[in-house]
Amino acid sequence: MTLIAFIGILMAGGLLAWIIARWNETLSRWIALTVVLIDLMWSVAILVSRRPDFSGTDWLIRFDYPWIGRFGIGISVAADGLSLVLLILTFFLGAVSVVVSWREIRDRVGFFHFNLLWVLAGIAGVFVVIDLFLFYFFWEVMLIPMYFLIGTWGHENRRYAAVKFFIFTQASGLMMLLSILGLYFIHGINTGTYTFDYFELLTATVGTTAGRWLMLGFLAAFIVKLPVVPFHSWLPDAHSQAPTAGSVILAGLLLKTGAYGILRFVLPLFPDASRELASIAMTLGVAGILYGALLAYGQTDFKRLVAYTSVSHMGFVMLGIFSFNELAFQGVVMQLVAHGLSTGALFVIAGALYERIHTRDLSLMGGFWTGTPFIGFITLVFVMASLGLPGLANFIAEFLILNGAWQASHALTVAGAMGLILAMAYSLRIMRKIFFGPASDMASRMSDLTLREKVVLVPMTLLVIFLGLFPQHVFNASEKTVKDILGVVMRSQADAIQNANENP
Amino acid sequence: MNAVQYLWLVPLLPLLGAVLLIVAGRNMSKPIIASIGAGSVGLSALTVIVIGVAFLSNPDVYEISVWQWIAVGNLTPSIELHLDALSLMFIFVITFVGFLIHLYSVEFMGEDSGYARFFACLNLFVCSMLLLVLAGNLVLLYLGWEGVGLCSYLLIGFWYEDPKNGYAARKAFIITRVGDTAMLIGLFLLFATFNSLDIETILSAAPSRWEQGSSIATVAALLLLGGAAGKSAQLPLQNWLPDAMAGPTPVSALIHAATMVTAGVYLIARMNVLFELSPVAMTTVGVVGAVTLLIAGFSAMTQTDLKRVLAYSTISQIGYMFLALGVGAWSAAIFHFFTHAFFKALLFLGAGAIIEALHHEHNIFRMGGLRKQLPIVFITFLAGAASLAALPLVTSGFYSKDMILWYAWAGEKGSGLLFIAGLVGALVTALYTTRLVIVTFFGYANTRVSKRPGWRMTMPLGVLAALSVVVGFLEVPHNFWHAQLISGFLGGVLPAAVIDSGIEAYEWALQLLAAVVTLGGIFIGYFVYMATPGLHELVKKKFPTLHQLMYDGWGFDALYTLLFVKPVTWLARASRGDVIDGIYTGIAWVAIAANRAIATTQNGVMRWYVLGIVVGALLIITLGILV
Amino acid sequence: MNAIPIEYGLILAGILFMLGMVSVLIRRNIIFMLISVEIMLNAAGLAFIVAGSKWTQADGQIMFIFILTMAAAEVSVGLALILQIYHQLKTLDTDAANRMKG
Amino acid sequence: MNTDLLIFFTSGAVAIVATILVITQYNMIHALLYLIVSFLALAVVFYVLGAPFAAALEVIVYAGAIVVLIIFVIMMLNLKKDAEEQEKSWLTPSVWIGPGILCAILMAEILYVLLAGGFEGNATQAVGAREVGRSLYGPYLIAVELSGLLLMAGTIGAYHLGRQRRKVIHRFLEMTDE
Repeated sequence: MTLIAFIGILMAGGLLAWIIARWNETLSRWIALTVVLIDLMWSVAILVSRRPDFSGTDWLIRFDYPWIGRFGIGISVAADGLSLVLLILTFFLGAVSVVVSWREIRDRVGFFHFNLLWVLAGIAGVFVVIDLFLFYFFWEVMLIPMYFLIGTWGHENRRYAAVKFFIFTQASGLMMLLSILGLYFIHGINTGTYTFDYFELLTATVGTTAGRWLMLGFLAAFIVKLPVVPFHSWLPDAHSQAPTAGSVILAGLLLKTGAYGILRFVLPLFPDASRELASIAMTLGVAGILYGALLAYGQTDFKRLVAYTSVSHMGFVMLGIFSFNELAFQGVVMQLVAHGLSTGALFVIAGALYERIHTRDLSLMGGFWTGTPFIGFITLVFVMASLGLPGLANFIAEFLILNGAWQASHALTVAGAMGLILAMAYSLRIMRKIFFGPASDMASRMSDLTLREKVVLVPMTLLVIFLGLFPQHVFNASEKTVKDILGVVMRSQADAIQNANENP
Repeated sequence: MNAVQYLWLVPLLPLLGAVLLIVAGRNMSKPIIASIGAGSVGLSALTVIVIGVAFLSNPDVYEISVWQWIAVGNLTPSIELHLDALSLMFIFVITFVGFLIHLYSVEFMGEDSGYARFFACLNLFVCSMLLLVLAGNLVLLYLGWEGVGLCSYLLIGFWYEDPKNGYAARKAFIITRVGDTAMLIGLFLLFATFNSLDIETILSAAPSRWEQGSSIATVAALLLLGGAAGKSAQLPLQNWLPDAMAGPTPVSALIHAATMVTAGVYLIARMNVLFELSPVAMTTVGVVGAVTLLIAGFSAMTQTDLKRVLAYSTISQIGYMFLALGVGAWSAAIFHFFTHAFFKALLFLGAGAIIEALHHEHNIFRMGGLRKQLPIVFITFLAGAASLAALPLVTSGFYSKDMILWYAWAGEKGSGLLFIAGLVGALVTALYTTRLVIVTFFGYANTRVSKRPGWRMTMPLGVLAALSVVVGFLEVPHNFWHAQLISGFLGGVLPAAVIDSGIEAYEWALQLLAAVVTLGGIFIGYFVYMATPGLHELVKKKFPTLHQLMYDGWGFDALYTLLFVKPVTWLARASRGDVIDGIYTGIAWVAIAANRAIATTQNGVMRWYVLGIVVGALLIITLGILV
Repeated sequence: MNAIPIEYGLILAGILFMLGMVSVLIRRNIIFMLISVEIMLNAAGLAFIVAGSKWTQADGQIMFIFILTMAAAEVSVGLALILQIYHQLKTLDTDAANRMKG
Repeated sequence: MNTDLLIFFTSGAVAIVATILVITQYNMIHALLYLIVSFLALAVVFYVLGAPFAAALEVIVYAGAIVVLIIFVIMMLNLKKDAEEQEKSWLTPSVWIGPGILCAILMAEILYVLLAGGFEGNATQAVGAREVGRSLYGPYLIAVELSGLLLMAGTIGAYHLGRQRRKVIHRFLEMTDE
């Protein structure tokens, strides 16, 4: 019930914020902030209080209620450590988004917060529901408000970006719907029980060919969202055109739903097909790392640059997931959190810069350190995080992923590690173009962070350092999930080997 | 466990200093900043001395685990400090030389607006470097390894307004990152084999896991060598160091001479078991060292920038250390690191004093005659230079370099070629050192001295000058009076060098040869630059291409620009618009074009529509009949 | 009541349908087009009746009744539209009413 | 050859001829009169085929109501003599060619289907109004109601569209400058 409350509070808060904004826009902002903070604190409280249960056999929280019994649709939500960690990330970045929009969004404030909170509700829903029908529902819930966020409050080319985002995600989402229905009917025909329940469907026996196709359907939605090269091209447009809050949520959270989907659904439901596809998927991941890094290096638009770094970082996620070992999986979990924080913060910084100098063009910036060392320092931390400096969260993630991937494929790991060098190149380019070098004309228009921006950025900085030094808090939470998923894949592998031995 | 249990204070103090300066540095007055910056490192140095005393009374290997960092599967590195003789030597140098350089910087950087930032970075550097050498596992070592890289980046680009400095900083960071990535891959390989990244575990398990000379050991060792070569500016990743001189001079002294660049030496010495397993890797280390020391030495002869001369000489001296490592003379390498740290820091600090005194003049040919105007600097610089040139008997550089040369010849893994390379290197070293001293301090005063260093700059110079003479006597060849404090001290950690039997008798001859070569170098230098004015110009004119090649560091920069920088930049530019996006844009374009094409049929004339229906019906019925 | 082969009936329906269709295609006058559509509908109704009479079922006639109903509704709306078009364009030429294009 | 068949052929021929005349006339009223002839002939065919109820409806609704409606409208339009001239100018022989060929092909296909597809069988028995009524208000009740709705919609639509308002032009036909 708690989990439903999380989502319900957000949805109700969104409606309330929309209505209230007719009379008082500031109150609407406060309502949005309060709502997200309530969720944040509640979820942190759960994480802290349920810490001893992480290693237990059950899900931490679970709630089932039959909804449309005739079609086997139930309101079933459940959270394990992984979900909880991602939920906290969601609410944290949600609060960040509300605060960074305080000054930036001035028209249709109520509708903005409505969309913002509903996106968050959709994301939170995706992270907790375990009924595939509801999963698809929430998948759409997070899509449509996001479309409005980009299309209404975005930058100059927002319509194009919004439509592109919508077409990519919607088309891939429909493929997932097909797969969900396919799975539903195959399972129904085999067993006679038609259900969308995740646990029930986990036991479904699907033929090899059918499994492959169904898996591809799921995977399509997730790798477009992740995104994996060559399905990434909606991302730079969407990220660079969205308002700051939109970029933060897109990069920090929406991309994570793709990775979560692969971990939660693709691997456990179709372990055989996943193993078959692993080498291709890892290659795509590495291609993403290198391609994203290369393109990031070539950009002149700050937000676009950061967007391409996301492509690169999500390549690591893809590489890690399909390496199938605990190190890589934990690395992926960490990468989700770390990338959410670091890229989110970089977008916040981009927003802060845009607010001051009204441009995202790197070639117009330069020499800002003198006037605004605080922004400079914060940016430095996140730039270092994005290039994988040890001591910060991203390093832990990339180290574990590559270390795990090494056990799966040497060549791909080496190629992926090359991405680290390119990451260095594009990351330092950010510092050089914005903060170092001779002072540009824009430098006089810069002012250092306001209190409101500090309130957002300082916790993010501390968190990214904290997770770099004490990553074990996250690993403890996700350990059981990771091991369970890994167990499914390993069993499938063992079965395959056994079959091969029995029928040579 | 006595005082050693407070080991965690050693890196923590500089870290606290750094954090304090980062958080509140802008609101502090300069004296407070200075006392935090220098004081934290000073306290850390004191702690090291206390710990050192305790350690000497009870030498052992101490492990202090602070907290469990990561525990995923078999990968369980913790934040743990590992103290043995090797790391003790390193942390002593780091904190002690570091403290002296901090003290020097208090005055040197006194006018700079980025005072707090400077000390924050410097403190952070000391902390990272300490973590690097104290790390009990390779992951923590890698943390320190990258941390020093970051600080090096920040400090080289300290004067960020000048794009050239930023370029040098990025170059340093990226080139070392290339090596670091190789090292990272090496870590993966080690972990895949040993299921652990704990240094002790790896070193103790390696000999039983890998056969002597097995190819996998070679690969692992070479990958680590990649990291070491990057950090220590060895071939083929050496070309960042001369540019790194763009940073403030104390930075060059601390990071790019005394400590960070020797991290590679530390790494190889620390992982000696792995390298011993692979003769190929050992030979590679030796050859890399030998070639580097030669090419850097020759480059140093042609430089006109005071700091670049020293930078190339640093590369060259580290080449000696690699040579020593390559022939298995582990203690000799560390000994040379020890002496080099003092005399090279001294030389850099002296250079800083000169540059500061001459309004940031870097060109040695516009100096001259400083002997009388900056006497303290001259004397101390001379001590350092003598040590660098390995002036026989009285300087520490002589003893450490002699030790390396001896093992290069006599060591089991040594060879004639390596020895000759070392010998030629010694000649070149003496030559460029003499050139440097003569051009800078003798002759006419070309530039007027505007500012004389105060006590906070001269005191470190004096201390370091004394040390660069004295520390040599810690390890004296046994045919003199046999002091083996260093190798004895390190004996528990590093294997002793094995020498060919029956060769000890030649030691005298070898020492004599080395001394003669050094003196010969000094004499040539004297002859070319002092006794016959204009001769060096003549030589330069005679071989312009060679001179230019040596001046440019043998064209590695141009080569790398051509091979890597240009293609990547071109590729990034070319694909800026995202080629893959073109596919989707193409699809969208086709859809729009098709829409336009079909839309023309919707012309509003009803009879056409009816006709369309009829033709459609006709087609369907025809199909129905035919199929 | 016997012995009318239904293919004759169907052929008759076909011929009438064709004639209506030719007329729709060639006419530009919108009232003539409406009339032609009526012919075609009627032909379709004939086909239903023929089929219904073959099976001796009422369904054919019922379908005819529905077609009739539809034709009535269509004619009423169509004629109203024709009136509007004529008032608007002062002509009955369909080609003049081509503004609804893509 | 029995009488039924004879009547069928005769009235069928009348229907075809009348229809041809409908589609070739230039004068609308003449065309409508031929259309009535065609409908009446078809009504006979219906009767012969054993559908007396349909025959009656054909006469009453088609030939009666619908055609009369069209005539009313033509009268309302108050067309002049030149309408006939215009019709003549539109119906040049050349416009017949394309549709003629198309329809010939279609006719040939229909004939092929009918003659080759096994549509044998004879109309045997009459189906009277009683059966039709039973069936209509039995299984087809919903369809009847739907037809009612359709008629209602048609009535309202016709009323709405046919209203003569001076200024207000229906938006479907609104002049827009493009």
